[in-house]
Amino acid sequence: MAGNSLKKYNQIYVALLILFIISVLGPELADILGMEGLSRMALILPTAFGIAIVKAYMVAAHFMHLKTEKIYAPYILLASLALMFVFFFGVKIDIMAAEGHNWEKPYEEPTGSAGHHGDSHHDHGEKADDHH
Amino acid sequence: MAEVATADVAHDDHHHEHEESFWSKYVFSTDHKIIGFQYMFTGIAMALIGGYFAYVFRMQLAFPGSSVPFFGLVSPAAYNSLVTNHGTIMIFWVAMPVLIAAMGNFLIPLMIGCDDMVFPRVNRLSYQIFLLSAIVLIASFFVPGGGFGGAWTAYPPLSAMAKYNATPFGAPMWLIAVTLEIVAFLLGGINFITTVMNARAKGMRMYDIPIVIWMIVIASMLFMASVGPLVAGAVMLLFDQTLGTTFFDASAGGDPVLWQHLFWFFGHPEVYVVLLPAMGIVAEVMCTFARKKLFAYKMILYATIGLGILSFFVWAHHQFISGVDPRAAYLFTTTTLLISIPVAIMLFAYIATLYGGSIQFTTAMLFALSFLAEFLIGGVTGIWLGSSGVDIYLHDTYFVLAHFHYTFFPIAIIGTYTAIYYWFPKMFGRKMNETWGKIHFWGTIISFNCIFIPLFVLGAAGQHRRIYNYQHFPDLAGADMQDMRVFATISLVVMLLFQIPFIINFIVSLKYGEKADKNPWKANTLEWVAPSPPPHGNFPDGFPEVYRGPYEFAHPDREDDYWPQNEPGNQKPKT
Amino acid sequence: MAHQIIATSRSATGIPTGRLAVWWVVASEIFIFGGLIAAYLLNRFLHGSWAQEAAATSTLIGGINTFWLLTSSWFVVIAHHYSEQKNAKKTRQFLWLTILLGGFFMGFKFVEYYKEITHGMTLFTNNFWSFYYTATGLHGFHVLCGMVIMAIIAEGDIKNERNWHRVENIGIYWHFVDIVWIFLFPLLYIAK
Amino acid sequence: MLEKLLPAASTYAKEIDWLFDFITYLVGFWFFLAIGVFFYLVFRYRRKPEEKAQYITGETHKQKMAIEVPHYLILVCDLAILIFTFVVWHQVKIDKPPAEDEVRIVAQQWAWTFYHSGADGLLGTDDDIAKVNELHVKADTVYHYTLQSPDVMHSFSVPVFRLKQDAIPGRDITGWFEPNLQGEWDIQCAEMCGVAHGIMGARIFVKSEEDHAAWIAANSPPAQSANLIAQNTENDSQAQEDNTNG
Repeated sequence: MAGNSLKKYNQIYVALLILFIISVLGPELADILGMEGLSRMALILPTAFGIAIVKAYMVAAHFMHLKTEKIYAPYILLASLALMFVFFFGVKIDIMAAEGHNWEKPYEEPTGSAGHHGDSHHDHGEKADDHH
Repeated sequence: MAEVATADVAHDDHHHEHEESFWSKYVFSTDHKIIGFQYMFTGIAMALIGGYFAYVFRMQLAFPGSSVPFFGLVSPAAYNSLVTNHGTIMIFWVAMPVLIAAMGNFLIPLMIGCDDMVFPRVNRLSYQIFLLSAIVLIASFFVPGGGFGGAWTAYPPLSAMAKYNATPFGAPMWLIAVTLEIVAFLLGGINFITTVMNARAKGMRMYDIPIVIWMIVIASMLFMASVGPLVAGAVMLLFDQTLGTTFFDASAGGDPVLWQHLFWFFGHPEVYVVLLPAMGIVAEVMCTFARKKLFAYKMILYATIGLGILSFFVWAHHQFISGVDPRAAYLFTTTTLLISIPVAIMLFAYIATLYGGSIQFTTAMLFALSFLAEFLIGGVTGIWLGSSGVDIYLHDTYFVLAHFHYTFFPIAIIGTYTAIYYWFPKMFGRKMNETWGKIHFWGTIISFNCIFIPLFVLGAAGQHRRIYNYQHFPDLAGADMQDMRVFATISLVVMLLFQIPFIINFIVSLKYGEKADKNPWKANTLEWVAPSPPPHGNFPDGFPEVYRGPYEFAHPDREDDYWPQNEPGNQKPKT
Repeated sequence: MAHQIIATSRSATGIPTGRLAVWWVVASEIFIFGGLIAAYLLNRFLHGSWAQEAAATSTLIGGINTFWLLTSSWFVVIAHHYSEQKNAKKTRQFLWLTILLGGFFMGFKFVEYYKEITHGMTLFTNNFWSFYYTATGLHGFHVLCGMVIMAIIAEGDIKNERNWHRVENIGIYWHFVDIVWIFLFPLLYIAK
Repeated sequence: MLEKLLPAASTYAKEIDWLFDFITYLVGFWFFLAIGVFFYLVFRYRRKPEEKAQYITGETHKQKMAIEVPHYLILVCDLAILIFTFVVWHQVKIDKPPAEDEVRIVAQQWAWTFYHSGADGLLGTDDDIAKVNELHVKADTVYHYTLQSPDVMHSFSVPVFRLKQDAIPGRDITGWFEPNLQGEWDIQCAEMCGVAHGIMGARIFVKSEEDHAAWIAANSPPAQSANLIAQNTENDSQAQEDNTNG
């Protein structure tokens, strides 16, 4: 494993920390600005999940040395991930839907703020997207 | 599971000459052969239990309400528990341990010319967890409320709540047993894959690996890839059962159908997990006794890989009418019918292997040939069920039951017998008696067909599964239908009786069988280079090197009709 | 084990056997966590009200825990760096620092659980919280296992200056656990 | 083929039977071909002392064709099966002809409750007739059913109709059937649903229009009068729903 110097590790670590801070600030900013709907999504998705993917890639590529590992290892891992997507999209039509062709789920979403834990100040008023 | 990360090269200062005690030699051994035998004998013991269950509930179906000899009266709860655990045992505690774990453990290091698995202690741990799982399962029959009776698919909410299934202890214990078994096979599977990837003999290239090893490895990969979501699901279901969470409770926003998806995402690849090792075993035996090179090795290999990949896209065909969205059936019918292509390629290549051969009808060969014939029936009946339109009618009938017994019986039972008759000389250094073997063969095969052909007819007549007494249904209580049930049951009893010659033959041959030399069948693969039985370390004369593919029978350049893989030759045949 | 096994020393793929096995372990863990996360996501998208529940998780503690894990990943890769130089003292030192940070992670986790449970958000409150406790609990279990194995490697192997490759193997596992957390953190804490 | 074993009593039963036969002929052809070749090869190439086995790799193009050609043919057969399967599936499970009558089916451990629409042909009105383990339908009428389960999974299976649909707690599943043969047959539960799954059967009665009307007249709730039927309200249907769901 030539070329894996401490300096490189330190650089990656600092980059990870910066990304981490952005990923926390993004959604918080959305709360502070009181963003709703699409613009909220536009801020949260890239900051929370986009950065998570970048961070995961950096850890995998540099700390786990996947960049210099034999080709088998990344293939194994990518194939695993791909299969999980197969599962997710195969199941989506049933589990992620409140109704489908010739069926519906009569389950009623509990509405209003979840009062049982009394964190009403956290309730930023995003309504449950009602499927009924 | 993280154990694998650390368990590594064995460091030991014991002396080789030191006489080992019974316990360290046979119980706590890390030798792959001993662990293979442990799996095999545990699997056979569990098969006897599963067979006994089949006997009890078939007797109840044939003679409803009367006391079954060696059991007594069969209550509805007992019936449900028997069928559930018959299925569970036969798949998780018979087919998997015998075909993958026992044969994988025994064959992999021998066939790739190595002295052991790469992680012997993980291997031992895997068997110990497996044994624990078997004990938990058996214990679950004796707890208050009895064993779990919610079918081997364990659909919630029935399996999730004691108020529905009435087995407050049986259901969680069943689930824990299955989960432990899965963990055991994950450990074993990682060991198998790593061993074959890394520890092959010098000169053994990709296409020099015997097809059975390929298939065990692909099966291990399929298992690992499919079972993960089920492990997550099992944790969720266990929490539902024991703690009272509501992951699968629709009244609290959960979804019971999620379990079906998690289960069948595992459940369908699982069929191929057990099928592939059996196919591999049959290939080895057929090539040896037909004295033929395996027809289109590469094509079979790629078809197998294609089959493995495709098997992840078909799972919802078990759920066509289970309340999933009907539009999904279009996709899953298509993939299901497509999967007939790789299976057909494999079967055709196997049949083509016979062409131009010189077939010796040993018991092992008879079992291998009957595997093809019986599995063909199992395979083609799958077309009716894969077609969603016909599945509306046939789903959960005896047609389904007969179909998957025509696949699982060849896989689990015929595959196992093929392997045992073929590798018995290597395992124990003696041959089994051929005459008794043939009696066993014909008795088993004929009575097996007599059990399940009537069940196809009953299923097509609309008889559903898991019903303990058909006399409650006027349309199914007719005398001619009952006659078929009685016929199937009698055939089952006959088949079970025909297993007695096998057991006696096995035990007697262990002690008094004809002595076998290194290579009694004149086969090519590396396990026949080792002495019979192989000592600890397998190859006392040094590890073999590989010069050619595993199936060079009747090569024109050679006087002998076989050409062992390790024999240096003047030319290196193309692979 | 009267026999010295040579199987482990072979390497037809070029990847050392131990590391190859760890890759397969990681793959099998991807399936387990992947199944759980897929199940969570499917429910999360269906139930719009879960966004409010997610808002009740403590981003602060989750963030601090992310920091511990990121830093511990950094430490374990430094430990690997020193293990390649066969520097037992430094390797052990960084392994123990990693374990310490894992301990911080677990400690903060318990404080978090305690706060949530006393506020009435238990495993049974609703399915969001069931998923929350199951996912973080399963992850915490992996952290704990990693810590124990790392301690065994530090004291059993590195102290006796043998099996240096195990540092890299446990490191890969530890990074994977870190990556799982990298995804759990936005899923459970910051997306709301 | 199936009709020899049990009658086909709904409109789509014939379609499913036809598909069953179609697959039987196609698959049967391949099966007997394969098994015939198999037994011929086993017999022809049995061991003879004077004959050495041939060396065939199966890797040359010509030899591979021996496998590839049949599998392309199988692919064609698969496509044919697929097309007819889609047609049948679309008819039975996707497409719903307009309803002429309705029935609500509630499956629970371990009985079926059938809510017949009564004289007005509408569900959720006062003249609904609830029957346990008896489903009475009129021949040559398109029925829409709604399938519900309050506890565990069940499966509503009417073999003579070739109809099967699982009932899932937390899902209202709808479908249709049109009986076209008069008689009395079994309904079975086809999904393991607990201890008494084995006795969870019911009977279906398919009757002529006059007989069915007579049955409705005999079974309608007594306090029923014609004008009440006309002004059925949303409240009533709501109340009824709550009663059964709760």
